[in-house]
Amino acid sequence: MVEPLRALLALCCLALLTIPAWAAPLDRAAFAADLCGDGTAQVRGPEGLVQAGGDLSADDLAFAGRLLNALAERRLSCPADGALLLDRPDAPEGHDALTGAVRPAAEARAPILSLRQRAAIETARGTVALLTGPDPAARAAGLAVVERRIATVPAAVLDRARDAETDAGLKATITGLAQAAALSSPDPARRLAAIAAVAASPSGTAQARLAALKNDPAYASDPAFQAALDAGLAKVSRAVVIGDGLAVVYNGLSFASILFMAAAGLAIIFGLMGVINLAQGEFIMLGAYATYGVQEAFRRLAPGLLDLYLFAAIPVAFGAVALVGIVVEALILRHLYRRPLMSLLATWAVSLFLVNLVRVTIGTQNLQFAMPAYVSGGVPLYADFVVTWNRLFAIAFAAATLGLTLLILRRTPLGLDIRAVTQNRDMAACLGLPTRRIDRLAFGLGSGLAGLAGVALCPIYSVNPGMGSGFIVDSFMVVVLGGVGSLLGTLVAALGVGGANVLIEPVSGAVAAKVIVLVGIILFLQRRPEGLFAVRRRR
Amino acid sequence: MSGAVQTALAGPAGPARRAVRDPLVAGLVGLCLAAAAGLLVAPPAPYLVNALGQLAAFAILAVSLDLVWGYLGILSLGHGLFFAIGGYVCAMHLLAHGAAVTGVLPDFVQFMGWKSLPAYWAGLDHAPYAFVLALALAGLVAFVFGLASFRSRVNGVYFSIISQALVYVAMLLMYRNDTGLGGNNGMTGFPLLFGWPMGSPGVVTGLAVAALLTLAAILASTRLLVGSAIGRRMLACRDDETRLRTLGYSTTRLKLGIWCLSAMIAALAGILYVPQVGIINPRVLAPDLSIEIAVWVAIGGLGRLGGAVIGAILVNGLKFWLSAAMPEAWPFILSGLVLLVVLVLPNGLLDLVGWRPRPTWLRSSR
Amino acid sequence: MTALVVDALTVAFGRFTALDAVSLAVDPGEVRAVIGPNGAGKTTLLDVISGITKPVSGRVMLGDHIDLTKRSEAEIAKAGVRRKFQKPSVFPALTVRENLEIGCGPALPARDRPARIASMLGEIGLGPRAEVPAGRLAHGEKQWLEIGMVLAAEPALLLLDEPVAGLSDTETAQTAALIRRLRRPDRAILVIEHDMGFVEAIADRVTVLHEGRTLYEGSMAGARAEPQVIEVFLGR
Amino acid sequence: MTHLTRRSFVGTAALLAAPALIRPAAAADTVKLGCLFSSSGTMANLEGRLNHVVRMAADEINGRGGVNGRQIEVLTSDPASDWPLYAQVGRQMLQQEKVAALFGCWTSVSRKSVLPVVEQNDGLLFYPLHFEGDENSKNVVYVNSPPASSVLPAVDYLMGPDGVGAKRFFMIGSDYVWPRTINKQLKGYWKSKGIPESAWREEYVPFGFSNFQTLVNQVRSFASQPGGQAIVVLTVVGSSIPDFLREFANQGISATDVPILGLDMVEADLEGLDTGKLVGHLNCWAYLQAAKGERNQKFLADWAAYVRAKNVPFSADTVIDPMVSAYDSVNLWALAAAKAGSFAVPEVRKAFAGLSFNDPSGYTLTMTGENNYVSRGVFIGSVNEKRGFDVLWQSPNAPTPVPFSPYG
Repeated sequence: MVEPLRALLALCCLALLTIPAWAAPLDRAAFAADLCGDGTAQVRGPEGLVQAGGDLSADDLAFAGRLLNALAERRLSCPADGALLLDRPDAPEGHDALTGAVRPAAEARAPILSLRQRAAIETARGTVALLTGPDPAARAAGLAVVERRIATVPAAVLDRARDAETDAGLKATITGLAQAAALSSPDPARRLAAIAAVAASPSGTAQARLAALKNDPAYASDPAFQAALDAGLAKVSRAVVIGDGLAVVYNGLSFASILFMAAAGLAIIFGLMGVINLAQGEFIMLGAYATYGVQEAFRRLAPGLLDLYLFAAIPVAFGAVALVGIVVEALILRHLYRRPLMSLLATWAVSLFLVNLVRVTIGTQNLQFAMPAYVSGGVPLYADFVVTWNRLFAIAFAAATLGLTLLILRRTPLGLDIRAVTQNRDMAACLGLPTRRIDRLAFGLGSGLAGLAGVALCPIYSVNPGMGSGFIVDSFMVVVLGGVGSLLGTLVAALGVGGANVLIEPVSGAVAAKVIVLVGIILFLQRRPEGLFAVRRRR
Repeated sequence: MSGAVQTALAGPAGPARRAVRDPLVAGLVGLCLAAAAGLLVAPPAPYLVNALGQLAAFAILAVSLDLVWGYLGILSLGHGLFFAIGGYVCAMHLLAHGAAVTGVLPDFVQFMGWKSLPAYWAGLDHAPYAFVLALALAGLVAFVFGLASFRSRVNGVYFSIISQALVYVAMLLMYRNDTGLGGNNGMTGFPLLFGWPMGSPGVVTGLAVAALLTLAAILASTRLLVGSAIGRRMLACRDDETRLRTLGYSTTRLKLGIWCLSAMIAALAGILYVPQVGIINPRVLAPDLSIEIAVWVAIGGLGRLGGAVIGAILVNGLKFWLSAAMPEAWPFILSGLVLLVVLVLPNGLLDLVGWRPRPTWLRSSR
Repeated sequence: MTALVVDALTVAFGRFTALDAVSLAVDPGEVRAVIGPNGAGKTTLLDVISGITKPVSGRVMLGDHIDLTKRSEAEIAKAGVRRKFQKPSVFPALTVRENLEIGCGPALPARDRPARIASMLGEIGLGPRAEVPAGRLAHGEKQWLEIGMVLAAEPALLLLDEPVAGLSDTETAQTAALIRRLRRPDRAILVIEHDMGFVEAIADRVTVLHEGRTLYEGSMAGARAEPQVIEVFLGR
Repeated sequence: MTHLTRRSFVGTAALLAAPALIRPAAAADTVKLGCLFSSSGTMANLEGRLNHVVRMAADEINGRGGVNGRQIEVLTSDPASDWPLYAQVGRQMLQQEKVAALFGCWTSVSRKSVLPVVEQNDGLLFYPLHFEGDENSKNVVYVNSPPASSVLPAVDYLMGPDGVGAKRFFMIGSDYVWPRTINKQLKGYWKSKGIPESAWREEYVPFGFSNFQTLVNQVRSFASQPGGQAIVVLTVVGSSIPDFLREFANQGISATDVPILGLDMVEADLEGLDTGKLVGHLNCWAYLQAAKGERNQKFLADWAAYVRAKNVPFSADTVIDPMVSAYDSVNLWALAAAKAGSFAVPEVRKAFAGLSFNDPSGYTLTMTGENNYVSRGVFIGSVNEKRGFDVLWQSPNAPTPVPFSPYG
C-alpha cells in the first residue's frame, strides 16, 4: 500500500507543476454520501467526478478512487451516516472513509450495483486510474476503460492526462484518443484530425462512428471533410473486413483443432485395429477429470504453482487414460478383434459404464476449474478480431499433439511397428512382430491422445460426466473422411469440417451448418468410402 | 423391392416346414397370440396393458434389425430413423385426424403461427393413406441410402458409422423448430384414434393387441423369409459377399431389398409405438437409442429372430422395472449385461439354455 | 475364336504395379496354367477376370464381345465365368446341399436344381455329407465343395486359384483327374498353381508371370527349357 | 419407491401373471403424492434435487399433523430423462397407486408427454418450472410464471432508466419452443412499443451447442452498430449457458458493454466459471436465493439441515427457483386439500380459488378460480463474484399471471 501511495504523491507533485490552480475541491462527504445513496445518487457521484476530473486535486482523486474501488469490490459499507471502507467483503469492521476511524460494519448495508451505476463507476474508476495511476500499466488500463466510454468523458480529463503523462507511448495513445474525441468539434481542422485518429484504430465501433458523420451537413458542403471521411471510412471498413476474415480463420482453426484432438486417438485405434471405440468420448471426459484431479492436488500440495496445473496435467491425463485404455483392451477388446461389430457394442457398454461411474462417484455437476491467465480472456489483435487465450491454447495443444504423434509414429520403434501392423497385419505377424502387444500399446496411445484432448478442452467447455457424448459422431466422421489410418488425413478432414462449419454458420445458422456439413460428408463417403487419403489396397 | 424378395414370399413349401421346426419362433408366436387373447378376455391394469404393447413394438423393431444384422451382416446404427419415420407419420395422422374431427389445430401448428395444417399434410387424416405413406417413406429413405451405400460397397463398420451419422443428421433436423414437425417438443396430445378417445381402456387394449398380433405376424413371416432360398443367400452374403457375387448373384439387389424391408418393419414398429406412448420427439433419433436396438439384438442372440424378441423384451422390461426400482444400478447392469454377452455368450443369452437351431458362425465382414 | 483374351492389362495399388501390360489368350477347350513366384500377380489376374479388382488400363474379353473389366462380379459370373478361390470359400452357415444350390446360380430354374445338385454331390463325393453345415467340413472337403459350387453352374470359363494347395497327394491326384474330366470343347480352364507336377498333368499350355509381366508362354516342356524361367522360378 | 416399482414392473415382466402381483392400495391412513423427476440421464443434475424438496415439504406437513388427518406418503421414481417414460410412470402412479397429485417434469416436452395422461385420468400435475405459457389445462397447476408475467418485467427494467436504457436486442436461444415463444412474445411487445424490426436479431443453436465464437463475434458487431444500447436476451439452456458466458467474457465484453439477460441461468450454470468477468449479467426468476426475509432464511436453513440429515447428494447451500416452486406446490396442494376437506381432484381443484401461501421468496402466492396459474413475484438477479446472484430488483407485488400472451 505504501509504495503506490508514494508514487501517487510523486505524481501529485508532478501534476502540481503543470497545472497550478484547482477550480474547486471535491466535496468528499457529499461524494461518500452519493456512493452510499440510492441508484440515482450512485450514478450522480461518479459522473460528477468524471466531469470535474480534469480539475480535481490528485488527493481528491485518490480519495474518490479508494471509495469507488471499495464500492465496486463490495468493500464499501454504508452505515446510517458516512461510508466505511472494509479490508475485504463482509468484514465486521472498517475505516470511516472520511475520518479513518475504525467503526463496526454490523448494521451497515452493502449496496448492490445495477448496470447503470456499474457503468458510471467503471468510468470514474478508469478516469481516476488514468489520472493518478502509479505506473504506465495502471494508467493504460484506466485509458482502456475511458476509451470504451469516450462519449461520457470530458476533453479536460484527456488533456490533463496527456499533459501529465511521462510514458511516450501512452502519451501518444492519449493524444490520439483526445483527437478522436473531437469528432463533433466545431473546429474543422480538429474534426479532420479526429477522423484520422478514429480511422487509425479501426473497429466496428469506429466504423459506426464515422458512418454516422455521413449525415453531417459538412459532408455535403466541405469537400475536404468529405474526402477525409470517405478515406477514413474506407480504411476502417477494409480493416474491419480483414479483421472479420481473421476471426473466421481463427474460429475455424480453433474448432478444427478441437475436432482433431477428439479424432486423433480414434484415427490410430480405428486405423490399426478396425475397432470402433465408442468410449472415446468418455476417454476425453476422463482426461478432463484427471486434469481436475491434478488441479486439486496442486491446490492442496503446491498452491503457489496452481497456475501451472494444466501443464502438469498433460502427462498425468495421458498416462491415466492410456492406462484405462490398456486395461479395456486387455480385459475386453483383445477377445473381439475378429468381431469388430461386437467390439463396437462392447465399447458402448464401456462408455455407459464410465459415464455412470463418474456420475455416481463424483456427481453430475460441472467441475470447477481455476483458469490461469494464459487460458482466460483474450487480446484484441486487429480491428474486431480478438484472440482468446483458451482457444489459442487448444490450437497450440492440437499442433503439439500432431507433432508429437507424428514423431512417435515416424521416429520411434513403436511407431514403426504400429505402421507396419496398420498396413499389413498378417505380414507384420509373419515377420515376428508381437502384434497383440503392439495393439495394446497402440490402443493405449490412442486412448492417451483422448486424455490429452480432455486437458485441452478444460478451458473451453464445461466438464461433466456427459461431456464426451457430443464428440463421437463428429470425430468418427472426421476419421472416416480423412481416410482410415492416415493421421494427416484426419488433420485435413478436421480442418475442412471445422472451416466449413464456421463458414456456413453465419449464413444459415448453427444447426443448418452442422446438418449441411454432415450430409456433405455422408454423400462424399458414399462416393468414396475409403476417404480422402487412404491408400487403395488389394482386398 | 428386388425380384429376389418376391420369389421368397412366394417360396416353396420347404421353408414353411423349417419354420415349424423352429420351436423358439413358434413358441414366441404362440405366446404373442395367447397374450393377445388374454388381454381381450381379462385385461389387467391399463398401464400394464400399455407396457406390454410397447414391449411388443420394441420387439418388432429388434426383429427388423436382426434381419439385416444377423442375416446380412449389416449393422445399422441408424434404425432409429426408420422407427421415427413410422412414428412421425403416425403422429401426423393422429393429429390430422383429431383436427379433422374436433376442428382444433394441434399445439405446435398454432405455435408456428399457421392457420391450417400445411399442404403436405393433406390426406393424412385417412389412416390407410398414412399407413402406406409411412411405410413408403421409410422404404424410400432406406432405398436411397442403401443404394448409394451398397453400390459403392460401403460395408462393415463403415456402414455402421455412416448410418449413425445419418440418424444424427435426422435428429439435428428434427430438433430444428423450422423443420415444422414440432421441433424439440415433437408431437403429442393426440385426441383420437379412429374416432375413439385416446387413452380409454378399449383403445389401450386394442393397441396392445394390435402390437402383439403384428409381432406374431412379423415373426412368422420373417422366419419364413430367412428359411427360404433368399434367407440362404442372405447368410451366404453375410459370410462371404465376394464369393456370392462371383457365383452370379447381385448382392446389391439382395441387400437393398432386405434393407428396405427391414426399414419398413422398423417403421411399422414406430407406427405401433407412438399411439401407445402418446408422444414422438426427436429423441428417438438420438444415436444412443439406435445403438441400444443393436444391444437388444445382441443380448437376445444375433441371427435368430426369436433372440431379438427376447432381447428387446428382456432389456426393456428390465429398464421399465429397474430404472425406477434401482435407478443408480440400471446403467451398470445394462453395461455388464452387454459385456457378458459380448465376451462370454457370443450368441446371446440363448446360449445359456443351449438352444441352437443351427450354428451361427459369427464371422466378421471382411 | 478364343475363349478369353487378356489384352495389355495393367493394375496398380497405390504406387505398386501388380500387373504391367500382361496379355494372354486362352482357346476354348484349353486348360491353361499360370505359374510364377509369389507376388508375380497371378491372383491379381484372376481378381481382374472375375471383376473383384478393376484395372488401370487394358481389356479382358470373354468370347468376342464381352469386356469383363466393365462389368460387376455378378454380371461376369452370369456370363459363364466361375472362380474357385485359393482359400476355400464356402458358406459356413449353410449345408453342403445349400451351398451347391447357391452354386447353381440364380439363372437355373428351381425345378432343375435338385438334379443338378445331386449330380454335383456325386461328382465331388460329398453325398453322405449333404446335410452337414459347410463350416464343419474338413479342409479337403471344403476345397471339393467349392469346386462343386463353381461347377454347378456349368461355367464356360473356369478359374482355379491353387486348387490343390494343402491337399494330400491322393487328393491332388483326384483333383487332377477331375480337371481332366472337366475338359470340354466349349469350356476354357485357367489354373494358378505352384505344384509343377500337377500343372504338368493337366495343362495344355502355361503362362509364366514374373513381377507383373509375362515371362513365357507355351508348353510346360518349353518352360522348363527357358533360361529366364529357370532363373526366376524353376531353378530354385 | 421400491414398493411402487417392484410391484408394478415385476408385473410387466411376468406379463399375464401381473394382475395377481398387484397388491391392493396402501392402508387408509396415508395419502400418496407422486414425483416425476429424473435422477439419471441429462436432466438428473437439475431434476434430481426436486424429489428431495417434495419429500422435505411433505415431512414438514406431516410434522404438523398431515392433511385431513392423513399422513402424506411420497412416491418417487426415475423417468431417466426419457420423455415417454414420464407418461408411463405417471400413468402407473395414477392408475395403480391412486396418487392424489403428481409433482413433476422440468422440460416442456416431458410435461407435454404427461399432459394427456393426467387429462385422461383426471389427475393433477403440479409443474414447478417457468415455461412458455400458452397452455391452460385444468389438470395442470402451473406453479411458476409464464413469460408475460416474468420476462416482460425484466426486459422492461433493462429498457428503463434504472437498467441500461436498452434499445437493441440480440436474442440467442436453443432451438425449441420455450426460447422461440419467449422471443416471439418479446418481438410482439417491442412492436407494440414502436421499436423497429431492425433493432433486433434472433439466432438459434442446437441443444448442447458450445462453439459460440462466431455468435459472440456477431454480438460484438451488432452492439457496435448505431441505434442505442444493445443487450443479449439469452435463452440457451443446459451446458450452452456456461459455454456462452465463457466465450463472452474471454472476448472481453463486459456486462457494462453488453449485458446478458439469461432467462434460464441459475447458480449451477456459473459453476466452473470465473465470474469476476461476468459480474453484472442478469437473470430473472420468481425466486432467488438472495431473497430477503425470515421465510427465506428459514427455508435455506431447513434445506441445509435436510440435506445433512438425509444425506441428500446435492449441495446444501444452493437453492434454485424450481426447488422453491416444488416446495410451494406441495404446500398449495395441502392447503387446497385441507380447504376442500377431500383428496378428490375435482374438489381440490375447486378449492384453488382464493388460495394463498406465504412462500420463501417473501411474496404471497395466490390462485384464482380463473385458471391454474399462480401469482408469483419477479426477481431480477445480477451475477456477483461469488458465482451467485444478487437481487437487483424485485417486483413490488406478485403480478397476476397471464397464461396467453397478448404479444404473439
